Amino acid sequence: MELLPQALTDGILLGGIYITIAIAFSLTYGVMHVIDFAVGEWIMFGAFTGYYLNKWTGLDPFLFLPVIFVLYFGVGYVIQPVIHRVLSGTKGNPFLMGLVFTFGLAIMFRGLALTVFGFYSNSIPSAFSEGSFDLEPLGLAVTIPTVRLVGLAYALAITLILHYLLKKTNFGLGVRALAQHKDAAGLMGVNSKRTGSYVYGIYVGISAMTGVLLGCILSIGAQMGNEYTIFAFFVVVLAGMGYLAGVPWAALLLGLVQSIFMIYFNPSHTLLAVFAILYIILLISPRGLFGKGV
Amino acid sequence: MKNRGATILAIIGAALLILPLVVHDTFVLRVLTEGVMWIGLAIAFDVIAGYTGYLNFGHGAFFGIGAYTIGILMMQANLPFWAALPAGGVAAAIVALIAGIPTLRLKGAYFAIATWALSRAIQQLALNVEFTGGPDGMRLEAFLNPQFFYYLMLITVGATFAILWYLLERAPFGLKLKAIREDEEGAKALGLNPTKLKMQSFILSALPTGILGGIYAYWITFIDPSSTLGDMVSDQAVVMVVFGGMGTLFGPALGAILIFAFKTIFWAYLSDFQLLYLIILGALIAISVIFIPNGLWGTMVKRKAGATRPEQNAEPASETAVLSAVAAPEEGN
Amino acid sequence: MLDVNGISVNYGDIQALWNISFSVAKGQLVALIGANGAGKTTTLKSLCGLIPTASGTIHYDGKLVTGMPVHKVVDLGITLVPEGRQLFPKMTVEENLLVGAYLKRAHGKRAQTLKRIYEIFPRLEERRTQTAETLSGGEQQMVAIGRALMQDPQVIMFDEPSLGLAPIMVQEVFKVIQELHKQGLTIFLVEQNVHQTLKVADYCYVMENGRIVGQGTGKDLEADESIREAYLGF
Amino acid sequence: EQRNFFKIGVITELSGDLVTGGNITKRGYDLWAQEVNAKGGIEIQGKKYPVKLVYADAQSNPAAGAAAAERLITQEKVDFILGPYSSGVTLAVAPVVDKYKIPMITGSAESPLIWKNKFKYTFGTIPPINFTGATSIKTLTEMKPAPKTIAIIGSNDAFSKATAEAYKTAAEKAKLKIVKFSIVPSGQDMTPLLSAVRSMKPDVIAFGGHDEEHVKFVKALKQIGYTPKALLMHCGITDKAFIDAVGKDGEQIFGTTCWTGTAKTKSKVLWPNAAAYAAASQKAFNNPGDYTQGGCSAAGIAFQTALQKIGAKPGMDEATRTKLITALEQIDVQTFYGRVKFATSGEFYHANVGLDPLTVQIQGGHVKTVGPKASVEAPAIYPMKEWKSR
Amino acid sequence: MAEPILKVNSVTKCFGGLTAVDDVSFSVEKGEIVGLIGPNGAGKTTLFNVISGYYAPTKGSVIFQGNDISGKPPYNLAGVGIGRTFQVVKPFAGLTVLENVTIASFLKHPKRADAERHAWQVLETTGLADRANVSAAGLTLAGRKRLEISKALALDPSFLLLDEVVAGLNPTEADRTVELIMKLKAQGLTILIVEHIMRVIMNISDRLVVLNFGKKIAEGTPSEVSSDPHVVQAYFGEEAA
Ligand SMILES: Nc1ncnc2c1ncn2[C@@H]1O[C@H](COP(=O)(O)OP(=O)(O)OP(=O)(O)O)[C@@H](O)[C@H]1O
Ligand SMILES: Nc1ncnc2c1ncn2[C@@H]1O[C@H](COP(=O)(O)OP(=O)(O)OP(=O)(O)O)[C@@H](O)[C@H]1O
Ligand SMILES: [Mg+2]
Ligand SMILES: [Mg+2]
Repeated sequence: MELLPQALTDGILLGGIYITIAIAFSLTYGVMHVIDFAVGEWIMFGAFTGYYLNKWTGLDPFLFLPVIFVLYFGVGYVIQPVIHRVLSGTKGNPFLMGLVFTFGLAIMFRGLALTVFGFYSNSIPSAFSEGSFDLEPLGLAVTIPTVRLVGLAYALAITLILHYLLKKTNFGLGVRALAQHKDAAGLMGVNSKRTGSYVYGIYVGISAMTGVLLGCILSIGAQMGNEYTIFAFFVVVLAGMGYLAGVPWAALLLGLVQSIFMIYFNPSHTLLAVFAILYIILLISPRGLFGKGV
Repeated sequence: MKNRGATILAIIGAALLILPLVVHDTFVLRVLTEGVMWIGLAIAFDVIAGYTGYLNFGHGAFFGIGAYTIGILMMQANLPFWAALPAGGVAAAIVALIAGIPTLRLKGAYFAIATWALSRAIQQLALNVEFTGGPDGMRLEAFLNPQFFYYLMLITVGATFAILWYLLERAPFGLKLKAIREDEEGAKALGLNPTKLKMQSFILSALPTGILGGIYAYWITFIDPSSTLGDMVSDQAVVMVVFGGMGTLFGPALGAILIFAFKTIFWAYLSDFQLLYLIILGALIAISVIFIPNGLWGTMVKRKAGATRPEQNAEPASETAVLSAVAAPEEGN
Repeated sequence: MLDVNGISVNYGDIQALWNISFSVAKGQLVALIGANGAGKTTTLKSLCGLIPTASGTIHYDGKLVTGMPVHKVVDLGITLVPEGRQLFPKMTVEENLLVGAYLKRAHGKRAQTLKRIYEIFPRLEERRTQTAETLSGGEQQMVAIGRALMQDPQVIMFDEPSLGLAPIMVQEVFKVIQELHKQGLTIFLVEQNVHQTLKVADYCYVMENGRIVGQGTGKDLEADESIREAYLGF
Repeated sequence: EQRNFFKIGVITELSGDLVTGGNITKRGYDLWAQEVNAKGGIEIQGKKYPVKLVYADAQSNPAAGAAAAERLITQEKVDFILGPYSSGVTLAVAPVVDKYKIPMITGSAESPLIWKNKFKYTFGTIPPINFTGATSIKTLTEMKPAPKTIAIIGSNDAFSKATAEAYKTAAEKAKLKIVKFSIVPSGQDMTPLLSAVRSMKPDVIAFGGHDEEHVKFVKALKQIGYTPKALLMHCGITDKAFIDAVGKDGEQIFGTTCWTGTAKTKSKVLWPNAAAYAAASQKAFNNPGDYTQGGCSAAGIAFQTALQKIGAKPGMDEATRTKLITALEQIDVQTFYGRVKFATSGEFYHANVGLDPLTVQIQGGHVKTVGPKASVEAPAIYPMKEWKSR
Repeated sequence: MAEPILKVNSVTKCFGGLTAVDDVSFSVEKGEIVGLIGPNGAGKTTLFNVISGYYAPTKGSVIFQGNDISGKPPYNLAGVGIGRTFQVVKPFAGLTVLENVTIASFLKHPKRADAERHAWQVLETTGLADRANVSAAGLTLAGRKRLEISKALALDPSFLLLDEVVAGLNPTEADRTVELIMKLKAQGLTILIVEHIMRVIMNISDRLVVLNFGKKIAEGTPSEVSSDPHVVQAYFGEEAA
């Protein structure tokens, strides 16, 4: 039992990581209704960008987050029209088209990464990776790795910013309108092209920054994307597709399930539990934890 | 249109049947065997995805379940292959039945991800229980007769294709499924029971997939969770189906053939460019989606020229073709 | 104010409009009537840039708007109350209305415009927090109109605003339209309720198979025999 | 088919999940071929026959592996095969090579299962993990003060699980108290588990996993701030890439291997000793090579030796290939990699049992052998230095 | 007279707090056309959804041909002879008009060929035959409304629920639809129709039921109802009728 505080802490911190993976993804889904299979690859590209920037300059990767955001915002901004074209096609099944399109992108990106970055796993060093907070003094057997705490803070910050953007700004209003009815949004004066590109840019930018974070906390590699894509999907669906406010809770839930299981049950059943629970929750509440998904 | 497709198919079928008599290259046979397997997997996938509109990311699970059922029955219960094979299909069907009832209530992405989660859970299960051999996987006694597996695969897939073609293109069933796909609520008013129809199509999709998994296991002689219960089958099926043309049978078959051929040729004769291969495949998929959203088949034969009215004949096909390509201006929301 | 010069529109390779020309003068209430499938909605959509024109020009206030994306067009002060409402289904009634004030021009006065709209449609105030998709057909129509008014446009185009409204509401809507007209708004009205339309319209165009086949003041047209049997149904 | 060169099939994972391992094996095979050809080829009865490698990607997928074998054998008509990285693919390939009676040596696959199946035509130069595991545990128990408790964690894939189990068996023999033995799903964040481990304060933590998991494991352990007296992993850590990835945090980590670039080996075939090989590898790949790569080069040497022994020329017929098998079963050769001798019976059937496993430790960014006594290069550093004070 | 084909017994339907239909009772005799009118949001469509099985009534029951059908799923009700249209039309957009109607025909004609033949006949009556091979998406509003009727008819129902099938049609079109409806009546169909267009509803209905805020506020012949002050005040408004 004296492990419980640590178990919870670990779970929450892990949840923080899942938030960073899923939050922006949820936004794009909400607006563009695309299940982006390349989310993991954006993370991977971001991670390697951070890795090399750090290698070349020797500066702490966290200093580069803004640069990376801007860089990948640009990339997303440029790519979005293509995806938009796929999704707004009147032929076939746009939802599937988008899905398969990004699936193609993902394969391509993975191939590129293997070619350019090679097949070795690696790690991004950062000042934050060093220390950790020990709550021993407070009588709690809890250690909080600085870098993960930073990760959690980052996650919450992003969440709040996006939430504010969406709920409190005119831009956000336009985004939500666009999400629900493109033509009507246009009639209200929303520039669907540009707004869409902004959203996708923001998403790619955030995902790329997340990559750096993951590189500091865990590891990086050309094939790292896949696993994160899956978790991004799971968190977003659990939260309710496109329901931003649900993401943190869903992420924390997954994180906690994972840590509790690793500590108190047979660790090798952890993923079994995670997937089973996700599945069951969906059966019980078909539109995600809060039934608020689109 | 269909008839032409049918004749083409008949010719191809005949050719495939006599092929082993002329071709003795066992590698060629192996490749064809796998190609045929993929046709089967793709069309089975399209039953639920293309016709019914439910994207099943757990399709691979049916395959793996079939494979493991055969493996376990043969190696642990010492059943002969012929006795074990049907069980593979049945097992998959049963899982489809049990999982389908709750899962098919989910819509769109929720269904896709839920089925994915389920298949992942099954994979984890296989990794964690004894009788599957866990991560070490499972060996089946080797029976490496290329002709045997070629014909077995060919007959299974041929039969599957024929049955599905009748049910989906000739019998009312297919049209009913499409109604569900287009508007479940609206379909109810016309006396269709969505739950029942969806279950039927789900099972119809699982059964052959399980059998193919079983054949695969005996053919490859080794199965493990990552290769049979992983995402490979589902991923490939989606790509093949969309590339070939959803909601048809010829489309996915065509998609399966082309994609598999591309992969194999690249793999076999350009293997020094493996990574390039990933890049090209990825680009190919992405581009195809942009330029042939209806898939190859869908683009080749826009829409069946249209039934003609008993007495007066219907209007020119050209217009119908175009109109068919136009989406509904949204109503209300 | 609005000058349409020989525009044609195609869907795929079917032509829906065959070089249509007409004009709407400032402050006028101009109506467009015609059989189903005549091309009225198509006309409106092309006017506000929702669908591209194959040929011809559209001028608004002397500015060429042909080929402009819809969001630019509405920014000039034209707006459309679309056929079939096209609300934002998951948003509440109030949110739907607020989106109407997305444009800078409208953003400032959103508070009082909202108040005014609730005065016109008290029903909407009752339903403020209900999501649009669960509204009744008529309620949805009210939201659609309200949303357009939130933009405070100079030209407002209606596509069958009375569709599915109870008689009392129909009168209400026509009152509103006339009211807006009095306040100096330019109005372009597509209606199937031809009787009322002809009564209120200053000028009226008649459309048939994608062509303008007749025009005149409400009175003239009501008098016109062919029109009567074609559109008034007796 | 008449050829004046040996045509050798290489089946390995050049794409898919195991792309890393696959490419490492490829390097090993490549380097061997390079060296052989540099010397003009394999000398058979006074005539030199160069070697030509034909690759087939197993895509980390058994089915692709089997297809690869079938293609290389029936279409490329290869003389023999250098085998896959992973046990899974090997298990699918083995029946095929048996069917066609084409000899195969895998330079990497080391799961016990392969050898239990007793495939007549399949050999392996890397001793099975359950054969090597014991040594490093033994080395650790000889440390002062001797460790009493151990926590063993393994990733849930064939190789890693086997590793963990090997350590378990060894630990039980060595009377270490096993405070925790856990298998975890591959690729996951192990922090929570390690938190639990920390609370048990084990002297030794042993982990079986793959490269990327090694990195995560070390970082997680550091993040929760627990430094065991000894951290034992497996061969993966001997790869320079791992050392680069974790930097100073890699210091003093123990590993189990059969070979290092500084191993004291003597050989008359190709490279005179380990150092020479490491140098060659460094030159070719800018990486001294780890024991998987070495094992693969050794696989080539094994073939080479057997071929010379029976004087087989390219385009061997079935009879010759059968002879080759016998020859392989009989060879006992000293290579840069150490002694290569395949067991001909028992649970290690056709696996190389000629090697003595080594316990290594990362010291100053280099892999140093710290056990067993005979081959020690440097004294083991024990207990390992606190993460914080590095 | 004979026992009514449809009896609505004090049906109530609530959505959370809101009572959309409030204790409504009325009955429909075989072969007659009953108009259901009322202000927007009065609960007409909701009541339709209850009768056709899309909603289970919160209170009360629906009796069709003597058996209680409340809460029965729609697809069973189609089987017993209830056909309906949707105010917000629901075409199978990806399919052709013919296919749309054929699907409905399967109910009575399990063989595909028969079903198609039957579908053709229906399209002839509803006047969509020349659009048969057009994708339903390409129809105008009017076309889609007509398709709604065609699908309902293809079920060979004995009882038809029409929700604003005339709305959006210009008077001439409207009159054609009215003719169609009268023709159906002549064939012995019983019809419950929601419509806001007085010209139509007043002409075709034998009786009218008026809802307001979910409550039934009047019932009777068109002339009776249109002279009822409550109805005028709540629905017609001054200058109408
Ligand atoms: N998305 C579309 N694809 C193909 N054809 C279309 C499309 N929308 C409209 N049409 C065709 O264009 C013509 C004009 O349609 P439109 O909707 O403008 O008519 P309308 O006058 O608005 O009819 P209604 O009074 O029923 O609304 C019709 O023949 C219709 O079939
Ligand atoms: N699913 C729902 N959830 C909440 N409220 C609903 C729902 N469906 C309908 N309502 C409310 O119930 C009332 C009745 O709706 P209904 O659609 O039956 O009205 P109606 O009589 O058909 O109006 P109209 O003539 O405009 O179609 C409306 O106020 C509507 O807002
Ligand atoms: Mg219109
Ligand atoms: Mg209604």
